[in-house]
Amino acid sequence: MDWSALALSLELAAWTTAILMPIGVLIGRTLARRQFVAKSLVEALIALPLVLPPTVLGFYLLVVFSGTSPLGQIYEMLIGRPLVFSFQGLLLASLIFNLPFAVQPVQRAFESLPGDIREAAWCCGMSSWRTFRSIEFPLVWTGVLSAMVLTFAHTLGEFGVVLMVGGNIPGETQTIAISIYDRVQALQDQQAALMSAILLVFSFATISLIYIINNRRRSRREY
Amino acid sequence: MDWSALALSLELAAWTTAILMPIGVLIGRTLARRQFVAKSLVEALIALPLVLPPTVLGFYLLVVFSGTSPLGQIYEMLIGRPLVFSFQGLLLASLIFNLPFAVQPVQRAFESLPGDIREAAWCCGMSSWRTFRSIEFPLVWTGVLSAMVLTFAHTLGEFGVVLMVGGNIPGETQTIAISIYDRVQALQDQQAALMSAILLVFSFATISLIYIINNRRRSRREY
Amino acid sequence: MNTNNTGGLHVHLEQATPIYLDAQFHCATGELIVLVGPSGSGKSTILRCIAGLTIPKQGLVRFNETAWLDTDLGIHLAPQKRSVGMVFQHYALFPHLSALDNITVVLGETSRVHREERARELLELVNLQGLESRRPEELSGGQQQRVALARSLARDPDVLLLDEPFSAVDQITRRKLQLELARLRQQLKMPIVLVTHDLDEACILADRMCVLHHGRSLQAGAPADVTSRPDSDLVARLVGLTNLFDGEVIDHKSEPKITLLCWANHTLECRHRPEIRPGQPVSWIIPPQQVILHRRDRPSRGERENPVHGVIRDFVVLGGDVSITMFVEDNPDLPLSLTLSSHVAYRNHLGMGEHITVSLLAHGIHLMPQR
Amino acid sequence: MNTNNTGGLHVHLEQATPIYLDAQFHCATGELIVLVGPSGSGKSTILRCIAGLTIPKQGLVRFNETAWLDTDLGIHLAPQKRSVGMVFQHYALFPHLSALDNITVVLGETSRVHREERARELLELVNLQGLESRRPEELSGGQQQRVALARSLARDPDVLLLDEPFSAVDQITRRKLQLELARLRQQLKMPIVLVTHDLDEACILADRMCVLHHGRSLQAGAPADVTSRPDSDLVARLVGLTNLFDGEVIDHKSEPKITLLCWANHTLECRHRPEIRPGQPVSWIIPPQQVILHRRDRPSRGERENPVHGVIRDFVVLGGDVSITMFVEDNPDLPLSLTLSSHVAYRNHLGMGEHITVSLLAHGIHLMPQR
Amino acid sequence: AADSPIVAAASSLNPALNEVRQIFEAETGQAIRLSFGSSGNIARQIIRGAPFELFLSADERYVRTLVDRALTIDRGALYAIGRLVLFVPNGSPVRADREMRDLERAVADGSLKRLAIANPEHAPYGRAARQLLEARGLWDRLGQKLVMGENISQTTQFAATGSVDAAILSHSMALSPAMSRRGRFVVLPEKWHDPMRHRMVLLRDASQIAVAFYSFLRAPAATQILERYGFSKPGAIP
Ligand SMILES: Nc1ncnc2c1ncn2[C@@H]1O[C@H](COP(=O)(O)OP(=O)(O)OP(=O)(O)O)[C@@H](O)[C@H]1O
Ligand SMILES: Nc1ncnc2c1ncn2[C@@H]1O[C@H](COP(=O)(O)OP(=O)(O)OP(=O)(O)O)[C@@H](O)[C@H]1O
Ligand SMILES: [Mg+2]
Ligand SMILES: [Mg+2]
Repeated sequence: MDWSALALSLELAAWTTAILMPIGVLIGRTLARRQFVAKSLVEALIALPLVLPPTVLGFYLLVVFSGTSPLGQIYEMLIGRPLVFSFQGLLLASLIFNLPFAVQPVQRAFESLPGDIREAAWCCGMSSWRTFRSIEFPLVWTGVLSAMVLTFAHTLGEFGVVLMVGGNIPGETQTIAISIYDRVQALQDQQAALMSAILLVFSFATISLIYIINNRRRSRREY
Repeated sequence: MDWSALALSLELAAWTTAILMPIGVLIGRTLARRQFVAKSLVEALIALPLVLPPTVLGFYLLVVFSGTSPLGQIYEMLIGRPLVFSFQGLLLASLIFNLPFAVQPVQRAFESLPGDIREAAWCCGMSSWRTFRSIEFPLVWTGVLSAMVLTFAHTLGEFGVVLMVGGNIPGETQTIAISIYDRVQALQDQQAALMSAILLVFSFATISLIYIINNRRRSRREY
Repeated sequence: MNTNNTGGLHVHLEQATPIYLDAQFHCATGELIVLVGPSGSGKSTILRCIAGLTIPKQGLVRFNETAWLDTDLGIHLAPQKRSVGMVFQHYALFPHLSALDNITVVLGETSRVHREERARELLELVNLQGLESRRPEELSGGQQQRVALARSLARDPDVLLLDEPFSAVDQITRRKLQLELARLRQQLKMPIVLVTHDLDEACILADRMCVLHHGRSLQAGAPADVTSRPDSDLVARLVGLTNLFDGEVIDHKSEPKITLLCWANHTLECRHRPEIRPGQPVSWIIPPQQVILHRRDRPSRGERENPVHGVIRDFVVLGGDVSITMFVEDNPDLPLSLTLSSHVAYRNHLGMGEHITVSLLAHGIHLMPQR
Repeated sequence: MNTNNTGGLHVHLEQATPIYLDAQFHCATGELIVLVGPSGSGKSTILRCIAGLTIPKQGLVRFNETAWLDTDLGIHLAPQKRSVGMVFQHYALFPHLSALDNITVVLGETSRVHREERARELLELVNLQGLESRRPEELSGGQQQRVALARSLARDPDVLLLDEPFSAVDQITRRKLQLELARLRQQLKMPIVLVTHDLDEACILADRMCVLHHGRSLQAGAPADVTSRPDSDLVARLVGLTNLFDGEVIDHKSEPKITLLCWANHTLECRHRPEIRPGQPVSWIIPPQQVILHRRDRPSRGERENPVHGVIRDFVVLGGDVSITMFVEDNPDLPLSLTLSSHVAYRNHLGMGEHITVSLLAHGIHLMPQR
Repeated sequence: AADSPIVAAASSLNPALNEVRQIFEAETGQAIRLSFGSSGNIARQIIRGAPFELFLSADERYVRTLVDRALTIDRGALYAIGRLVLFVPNGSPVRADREMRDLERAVADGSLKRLAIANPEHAPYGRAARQLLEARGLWDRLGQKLVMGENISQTTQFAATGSVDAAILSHSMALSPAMSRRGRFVVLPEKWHDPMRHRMVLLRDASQIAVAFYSFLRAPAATQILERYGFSKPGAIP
């Protein structure tokens, strides 16, 4: 079993989820509240990372991140090391291809919030931030949870983009998904099965734990 | 440009979306309404297809679908041709790995339906089916839409599972994602870019059209 | 749990948790029963039990010959099968449908044209013509409530359950709707259960009134009876009666038939209640209208009866009436209310702090034995 | 759009769409103004404009020296900055928070203990002790409404906006809350705008009353003035006055000062209104309490004034009062209402179909020139 | 070790190269990290700046691309020659023979339903398989009976799961322990396709250890291991 790859995957998934959550809430909330002409187009744009095959998306991201592109050059200038084939590069790619999962459920949750509840908060003198923190966020929480679970699971399983942008470097960019993939490629079925089983059991435990806690909370408070 | 692969992809995505929609609504509704002990576990289980690398998931599906497995044998007996390397096999695989996208947003939408609206429908003598059709479904529609868009887009872009279960047979199981991937692998960058561009433009147009229609409808009716 | 009543709606509910219930009443076909009781006394819960939305631990709900609910026999009909029309306290309109469609959607499988026609009729009934295409959130509170009322009538229900159906509309509209309801009742001959906090409304509309408190039905009867002859001081308070005092029966006389009551150093003559034995502590009430002012300009009839002195401590003009509260013998624990026409008050130069004498008409005094 | 009023809340709103508004009123510090008007007349919309939740096309909302809204100057303060306490018509409680937390969450940044203490105080004020930990959906309608009321007071607002805040509670609780409100008003010295459909409530609580119709403010003034001297027949109807008729002024007399009115073959003596020129068609009203029965048992004062004959067509006992409708000269187009104590009705043997004579007290007749 | 050199290699080398690495590390005490992928992907990643020091390609052409771009130290060296086999899973209606006569028969009489090869568009073993089938006159007759794996490992999995009736695989894959129970194979003659030359090349920033490993791979200790895994020793061709 390749524990370092599992650790790396979890680290990546955790970071991705943690960073995407506020981004998803921000974008989802904006899309739910605002009406603007190009809104449908923005919504469609957000779904696009799903449409390309991951390896192909990875290839284009590789082009965009690499030292020959402006983005890559700026990054290298600021941070002092290349973006591609680094954990940071993986993370950035991961953020991009998980965007649809992070935004959509949150947007829907915000859309189904009754308007008068926010208005009531304002009339009670609650600032926008307090309204968000104490009223809106708890009420859209299940949507955020969906977004988080989808993002987390999808990051664990993704390997096309990761392989391309990260380069399968053990201990640095080799995730558990790639590691299992390597085993399958090498016809090491038993090792692959073992690793898959561990990954599945682990993910199952994590996700069901999240749901159990959430369902507890809701059966206590119904929200 | 490989038009037949694009057509095949669209067919697959359309079928997947069409079949998964009722399934997602059924499962999502049940999970939203019912409280049972193992609910959190079922919810976690549904997210699991995301956790395995697609190729690996595809490998296990290949094992399960192949002529040496009971499922594959039963299918071959009933239908007269093997399940693997056929469109039907692809579709089945596609249904499995898109399940999380089809269920989660719908479940959340059902959860945010106020209970008294259903009760009102019952007290008006509306049957469960009529209540569902005329009241519940229109109200969870945006959730269903999210589910459909995610499923549709993800099916277009997926190639790990599809390649494994489908075997890349032109005209039968070679989707546009595989076709683009092959071009990238063969270092045919221009062709790959062209095909990617067409796929992206096409998907963007389709999805934004869906959203435009939906947003129109909602700005008229707010739902 | 059995009953011999047949016809109409019979309700008997009991449970300890989560909401205490111990309520029983009957509503005959064509009858309108009004449930009154303080906020939180279980009125909405009882309507929900009748509609089948809540299942009590123990209970029987029977309509005509059919048991809708019988926990003993394990019968529990689905809400759809109960043919009730219900106005929810918070309306529960379908938010995605126009006012018109809120109604057409519940009309059976007749043709679209037919359904629309009927829906328009119903909206007209509740004075909403012109607003057919508005969605609930584009309607004012009272307009929403009227859509809910129209919807409850759409399926031609066997039983009508109305949870404060006029609370959000102005008095003119309310009067019109009350008239419509009275008309419908005559026409449709169904049991109607109405929840209201407006006791005037209750008195105008109801054949029977059922008083609830903490989930328990305390008294049921004709509104005039309940409000003039409550069973207990609690019921008296719940139906909003003022002039509620404690006293003690001291004797009964037979010529004329009166009962004598000891109260605050007075001996009052009361309506004859021979069944209350002397020495029994009682609560008693007198309606403000049965408290007669001794006029300065000229004596009026009834001044012999139970004269009481006091000082005016509250003087409120309400329309053409004046509502006066006096402290009997200057005692703030004995506030006594009376109402007068404002012209009478004016001609007698009444005002805050004036000393007055009133008579408590004997036949207006109602005694309630204390437990 | 300018105003010289200083102090208190000044409101002036105008727009044509989507909801027609042409309303203007002022509410001084410590004053309570009540908005009345039929369902859909724009009462909630006006409150929303004051709170800053809706922005009218043209408008001015000023509190003391501060402009909250001035469309001419482009001023539009955010709702959070307006320091209003608002009870929404549909409560708008926070569904995920307990009754207590619905209040603590809006209390500023003081310590948790402090906030809880204050929240408990407020819940006690509205009689909800013991229900602190219930979430809104576990509360009855009236209990929810009271949480909303408590919440609106939590931030010690400068202006209180109450949209039918007592509509879902029983009369006893309502009376208690009305008293609390009256007390708070004295104590806190803020302008209060109250929407209610209960005219009694309006008369008891309000310093001023503003009558709305289709978004337009028709008349504002002391409730007693508005209900006894409405500007027009429309206002009379809107504040629920009966006994509304048409007639024509024929002359004015100077000794005694009275105006003569021609109505249905009668010539009525009315309160002097010299500014109405003879020949002018008018609407007129008389309160039911100013219609005096000619008793059979003995004559009463005022029987000289405007005697009118008719037949009783409606006889409703309400508590200790009787409300009688008679058709003047048997004409069903001229229904005249009067109220009597039930004992008077009883002693005069009144009942359906009886012929009676009444006097219309001259000083009770109010004339309204027609436009 | 986090900063030990990274050697990028074609996926098909996976078990073999790991064994070579272990011996190398045991002999020299120097650590090496292996990163597997498709040769095409690795080439692209090198072009985009991947921190690889040595590239073992399954296909000479990718090495040439890098040489043309001056990303390498030299033109590299051959380290193995690949061989094709015809693999027939248990229970297949086809028998394995060197001349592929039974395969021809099965194609002709329709008893062969599926034949798996690697994708000839980009997988080196796929290209060779196509040349082979063309040489035998089978290519045009197979049509939709051809199932194409992404690379040679996936093609092998098609055969391993019994989803196809026959497969053209690399000798190395067919030799892997997982396959021995699943069917039988014959090594096919080299004359029907271009030689599959596996070339490796040191990249510009290669460290001493990478150079040492490069040399080690050409030493008998390494070539013997590779041969055991089905990779023939390159001849005199440089
Ligand atoms: N889910 C619940 N759990 C516990 N108690 C509840 C729940 N729902 C309602 N209650 C309580 O049950 C009691 C009865 O509620 P119900 O709604 O029937 O009152 P109501 O008579 O309709 O009052 P109102 O006139 O205020 O509408 C209330 O005290 C309420 O707090
Ligand atoms: N979004 C909207 N679009 C168009 N008209 C609206 C909208 N919202 C409300 N209205 C209309 O504006 C009018 C005023 O509504 P408002 O809620 O202010 O009435 P209200 O006086 O509070 O009535 P109620 O006593 O019934 O609550 C109503 O006729 C209503 O139908
Ligand atoms: Mg209720
Ligand atoms: Mg309103």
